[in-house]
Amino acid sequence: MDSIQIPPVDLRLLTPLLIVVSWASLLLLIDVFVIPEGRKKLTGYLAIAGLAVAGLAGIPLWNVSGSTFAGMLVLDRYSLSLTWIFLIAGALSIAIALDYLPRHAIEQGEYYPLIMVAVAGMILMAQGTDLIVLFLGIEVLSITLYILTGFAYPRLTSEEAAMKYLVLGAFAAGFFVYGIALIFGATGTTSLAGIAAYLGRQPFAPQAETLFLAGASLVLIGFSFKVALVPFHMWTPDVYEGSPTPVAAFMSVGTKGAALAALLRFVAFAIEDARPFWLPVLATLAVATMVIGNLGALGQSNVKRMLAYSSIGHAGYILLAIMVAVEGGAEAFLFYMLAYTLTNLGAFGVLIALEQRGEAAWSIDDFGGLYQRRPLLAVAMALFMFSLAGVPPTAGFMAKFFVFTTAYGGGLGWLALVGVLTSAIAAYYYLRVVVKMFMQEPARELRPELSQGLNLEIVIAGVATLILGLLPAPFVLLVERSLSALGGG
Amino acid sequence: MVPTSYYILLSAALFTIGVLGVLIRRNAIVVFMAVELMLNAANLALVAYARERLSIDGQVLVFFVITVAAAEVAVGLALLVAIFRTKRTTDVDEVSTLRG
Amino acid sequence: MDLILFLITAAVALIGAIAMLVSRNAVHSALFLLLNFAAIAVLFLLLQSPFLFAIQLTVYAGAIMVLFLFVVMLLGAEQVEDTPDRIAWQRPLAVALGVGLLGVAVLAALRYAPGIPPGGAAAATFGDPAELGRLLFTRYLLPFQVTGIILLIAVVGVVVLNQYGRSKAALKPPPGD
Amino acid sequence: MEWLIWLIPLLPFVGFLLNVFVIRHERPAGLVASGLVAASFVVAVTAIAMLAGLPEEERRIISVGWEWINAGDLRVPFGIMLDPLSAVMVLLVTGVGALIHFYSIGYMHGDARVVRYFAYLNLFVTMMLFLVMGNNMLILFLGWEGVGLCSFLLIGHWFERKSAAAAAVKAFVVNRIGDAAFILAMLAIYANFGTLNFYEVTVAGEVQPGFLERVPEIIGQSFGPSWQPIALATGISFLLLIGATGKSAQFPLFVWLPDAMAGPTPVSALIHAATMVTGGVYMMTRTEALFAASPATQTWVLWVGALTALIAGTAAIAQWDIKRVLAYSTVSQLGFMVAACGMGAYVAAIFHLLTHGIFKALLFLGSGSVIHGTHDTQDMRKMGGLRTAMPTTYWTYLVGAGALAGIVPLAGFWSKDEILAHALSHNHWPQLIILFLTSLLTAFYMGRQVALVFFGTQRDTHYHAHESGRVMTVPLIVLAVGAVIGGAINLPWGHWLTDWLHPVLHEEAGSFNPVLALIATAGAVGMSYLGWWLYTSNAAKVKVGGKDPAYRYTGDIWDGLEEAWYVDRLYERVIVQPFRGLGDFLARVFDPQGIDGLVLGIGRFFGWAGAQVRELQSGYVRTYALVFTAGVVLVLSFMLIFTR
Repeated sequence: MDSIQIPPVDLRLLTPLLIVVSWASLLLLIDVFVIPEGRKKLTGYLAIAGLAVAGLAGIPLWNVSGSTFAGMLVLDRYSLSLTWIFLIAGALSIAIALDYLPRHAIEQGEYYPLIMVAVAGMILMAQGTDLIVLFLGIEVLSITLYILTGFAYPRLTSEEAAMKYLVLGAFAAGFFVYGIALIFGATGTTSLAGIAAYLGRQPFAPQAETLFLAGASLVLIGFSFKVALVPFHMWTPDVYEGSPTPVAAFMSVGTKGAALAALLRFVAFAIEDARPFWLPVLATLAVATMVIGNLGALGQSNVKRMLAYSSIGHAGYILLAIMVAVEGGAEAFLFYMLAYTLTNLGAFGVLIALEQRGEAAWSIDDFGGLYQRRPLLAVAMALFMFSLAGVPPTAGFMAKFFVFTTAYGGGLGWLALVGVLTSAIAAYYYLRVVVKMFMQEPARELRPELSQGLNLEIVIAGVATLILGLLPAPFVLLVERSLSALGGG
Repeated sequence: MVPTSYYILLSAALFTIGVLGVLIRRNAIVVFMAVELMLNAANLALVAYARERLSIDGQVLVFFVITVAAAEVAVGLALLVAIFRTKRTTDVDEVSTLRG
Repeated sequence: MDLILFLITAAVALIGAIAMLVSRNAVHSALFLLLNFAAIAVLFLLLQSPFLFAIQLTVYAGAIMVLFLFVVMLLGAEQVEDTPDRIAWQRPLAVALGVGLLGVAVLAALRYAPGIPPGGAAAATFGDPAELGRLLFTRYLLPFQVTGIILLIAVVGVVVLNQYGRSKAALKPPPGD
Repeated sequence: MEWLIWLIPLLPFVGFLLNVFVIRHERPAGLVASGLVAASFVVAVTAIAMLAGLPEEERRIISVGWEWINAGDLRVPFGIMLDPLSAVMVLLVTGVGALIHFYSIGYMHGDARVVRYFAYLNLFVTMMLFLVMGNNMLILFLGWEGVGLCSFLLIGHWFERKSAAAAAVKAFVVNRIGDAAFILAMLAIYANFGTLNFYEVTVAGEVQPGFLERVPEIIGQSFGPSWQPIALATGISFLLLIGATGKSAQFPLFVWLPDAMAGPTPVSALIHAATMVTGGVYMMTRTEALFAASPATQTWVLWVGALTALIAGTAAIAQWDIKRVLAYSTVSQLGFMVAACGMGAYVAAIFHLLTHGIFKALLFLGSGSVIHGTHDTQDMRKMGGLRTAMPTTYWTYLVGAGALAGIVPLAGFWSKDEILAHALSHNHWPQLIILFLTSLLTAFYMGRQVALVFFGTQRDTHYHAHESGRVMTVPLIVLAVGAVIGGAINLPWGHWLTDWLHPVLHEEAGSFNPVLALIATAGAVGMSYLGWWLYTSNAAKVKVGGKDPAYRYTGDIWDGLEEAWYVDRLYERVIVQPFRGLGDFLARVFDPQGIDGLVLGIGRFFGWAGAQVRELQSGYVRTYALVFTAGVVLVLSFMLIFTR
């Protein structure tokens, strides 16, 4: 019998991924055997350090592009930019958890390596160019998040959220796999390039493509679940509310970002030729998402839930960019992701500052009179709210403006119209938080606790929100260049 | 030989039964079983297509799906045990405090 | 011959699935699902996938189903559905949607005209476990390793979710919960 | 020279930063805030003097700070400019702004959050200056949203009063409707012109075009579905009109402005009379080329302005709150300006904007002085006879009222007359009649207000009225002087303003029509007198909620004066009843249940829809799966139809 020749792998292309994964595995062991109980913060710092190293290791790769693992993984500037965004999201999510976990008596060192593994899953989704890799990336991310969601055991809401997430996640995974099966049946391949080649062989004739389109539909649905597009969004508010706040923060930017990144690659590189088919589907989903997400947030008095619905709405806006990915939408997507990640993590950071031991302070009334008690915290929160609402000169405005201009320029004028109108509605509920903070007396005695990590996180997010609004040009240039190599698959 | 479409029809039927299981059954354990059925149906389709195309890749994919299914079940059942310890139930309708 | 075998196995698979769906007792459901898995394993064999046949029997029918049964027994959760259904209105809708889904699937399958009906004589290597193993370590090396990560976090997750070691204080639900 | 114009918006911004981060006490806060705005005014005067020294066709200084957006084709420099149009706006904003800042020192004395107040006020001035000085739509929009934000914060400044926070939110949300249209207009401009710059600008050695200079290229182009194309210029300008409707409080989006009076009075003077609300008029004037390219939009602009003027004018008649009268009056005068834009009389619109900015600020500050002197009384039924107690306030208020009513030779006469004359000379007959009627109404309600506040006897004697301090009266006097001589900047014989704005607007000076001026003056004087006379001779019937017995007593005396009663009844029947009926109808019925009701109803609809969304979120995971499956079936069905 022949021995199996393991093909050479260009490990350079996956340096950040490798660092994150190996560091996380190592950290699991270190946490158990080295770091004493009660000093688990150390694990957190080590995790942040690992993510930082991975980020730095990515810098020399800026001018590198290529694929490895039999073309299942690419490195291009698109994936590298996303990698950095994910690393930032992971690091900030750890920073806000450092004091949250002990304060709520749910500190376990595994939290930090698990976040790292989730980041690895996200990077995998940004780099993967094969449906099976994307599927496994989703699963790495999902299974990690099921665990993290239920991390606040024995708090029942946390377990409930994890349960709902898991049931629906597995349900969606079933559809996703079936979609892969159908696509495999139609094309004989699962690689994005192979699918594109299959579609590119002949002019797109839907009549002959029932099988393929059924598969593509199911794969789109699988992504839609992760992105939380209406009507596949139902899990989002419950899961966000139930899970520990740092996890909700991480999910709101991480899962969404990774799933959108993979969706963009799938749409733009595999099924671009089937555009007449998927455009109406995604357009309908986008409209439903923008409308329902913002409507759901409208009447919420629970700020955490409000942010959950708002994240649904934002996914709708980002979807506009994805639909015109090849016409400049991809860079709008990257910029939006960066702006949204920083802003949303900042908002969640403020939410965490208000939470006390065993007590949820998510009611909008708890924000009453925050300006009197903690002026800078209130100003930061106002900044995040305005950024989410899209008021200049914040990052959120710039991001929305990019997305809407590219969508308009790409011929999706009426979708941009819906986007602009729904974001006008959205201003109302973001504003309510500001009104509470600035125009009301404190409702009850709450002492916001600002630990170092949290403080740093809020400051970083706040400053970045302003810088991205006032000086977006350098970042835009960065993501713009990232596109030149986007076709790497 | 049996035409591939027979297998696909069977697989679609099994998949639908799995979906119905999730929609109708309340016992979380049975819900997980239904999800397993869905994944199995997908596997059947994959293998059938692999046979038709004489491409072994489909079988490799099944291998991965089985692994993922096992991992999901493990985590899911662990979660179920955790919930059972505080709530004394495996009825998914009972865990519905988060809403609105 | 093949067709008859297929029809019998398919019938068994369907009966197993439907019985799983309708039986009130979770243990019965698990056993019916086992039947279904076994039938599918036979179908794998029919489709010249001996390796998957083995995997299906050992991993699914063997390991996973035993896990299911174990948990059912552990929790004593055979019959939890004796209480009236609070969202009973959903059942007819669910059935309608199921019929719709099946309808779409059947239509799609019928419309799909297979290019080549499966030939009798496959390539010598098709379905050979050795070939499958080779693929796993060459073309599918990356996914193969990722599954390793998935299994690792599943293990970690099970431990984390059921930590008895967690301080006793935490086990008392905190106020406001 | 270029760096100099950056000082104009940045000086108030420094004040904002100081007040937020450094200053903790009232006195330095007020002085720093006012001083920096005054300094900004001085810089502005210097810069404009230098601008005037340039040859006419070169009078546009553009300074680019940095490249704000640089994404492929989308290039937006962070650039500001000073040209004749910006210059007059800058003068108004910093000049009136500085006076109001000084006034605030006295008015807000002892307020619990006065440092915050001055911080917001400084930020407002900064944003307003960016609005009028931006060299592209995006900077304009930055200022546009910024002033809206400050307005929101300042309306809600006294949030202990229940209505304030609600009014603040209402103002912001109603404005967002207009802003949405503005964003869409920007998208359309960018998509069709490839730039958002107003005028050509060189950034880093690269020439970026300006869209205002390229309007002729798109004339005749259209967009939209092939079965019903819309002319491009019409589409864009109409969106801009909606944007202006929100910010400049035009029909049907004016509902927020009367409520905005919940803010401190200097805020009403600065933001809700003199500057922010004129942003829409400024914006339409700036993008005049687009409007001029679309006769259809122009007609809309004209009608929106005229109708707003009339509706708000009638509503002002029936108000008892001293500030609400002025608020409706502001809406009405903004209608005048918008109508002028609709007629193509942009210079007249800007002229009226400037004079109105001065005398309406004066009136608001005067009303603030009254409120201050009567210990937070705003109900005019509780006032009366204040002319002796507050002489300075009285005289300056009289000047302001006269200017607003259009009495010769005060500022308002000249600017209003220019609009009416333009309507006459361009045969806009229906609008001319509407606007003329409105100006009669204006004179009437100002006469009424002066009578109610300053004449007769003090009806509520629970307070002791006193004159305000010098820090408040000096700004009044300065503004009163402005209201007297302000018309001089564009007299029919000199038309300085027309000449000054010529490089931007290319308009010829309008003709002066002596007959019209005579009629208008006669009408204004007559109606002012009528209003004054009606409410002085009839003051007895004005009661504080009808409860004070002292009034019943004096009222009986007045009832006894049969002679007056007779005439009074005639007037009552013939004039006052219809006026009041219409006013009541518009203010009480039409406003809350009609337009206001419409806006609120839309809000309630969204609230209801939101509740439905949450209803579906039942908490049952199986329901979630059901919705999911429904989505799957829908998508797959679409696929099947598609592949047929």
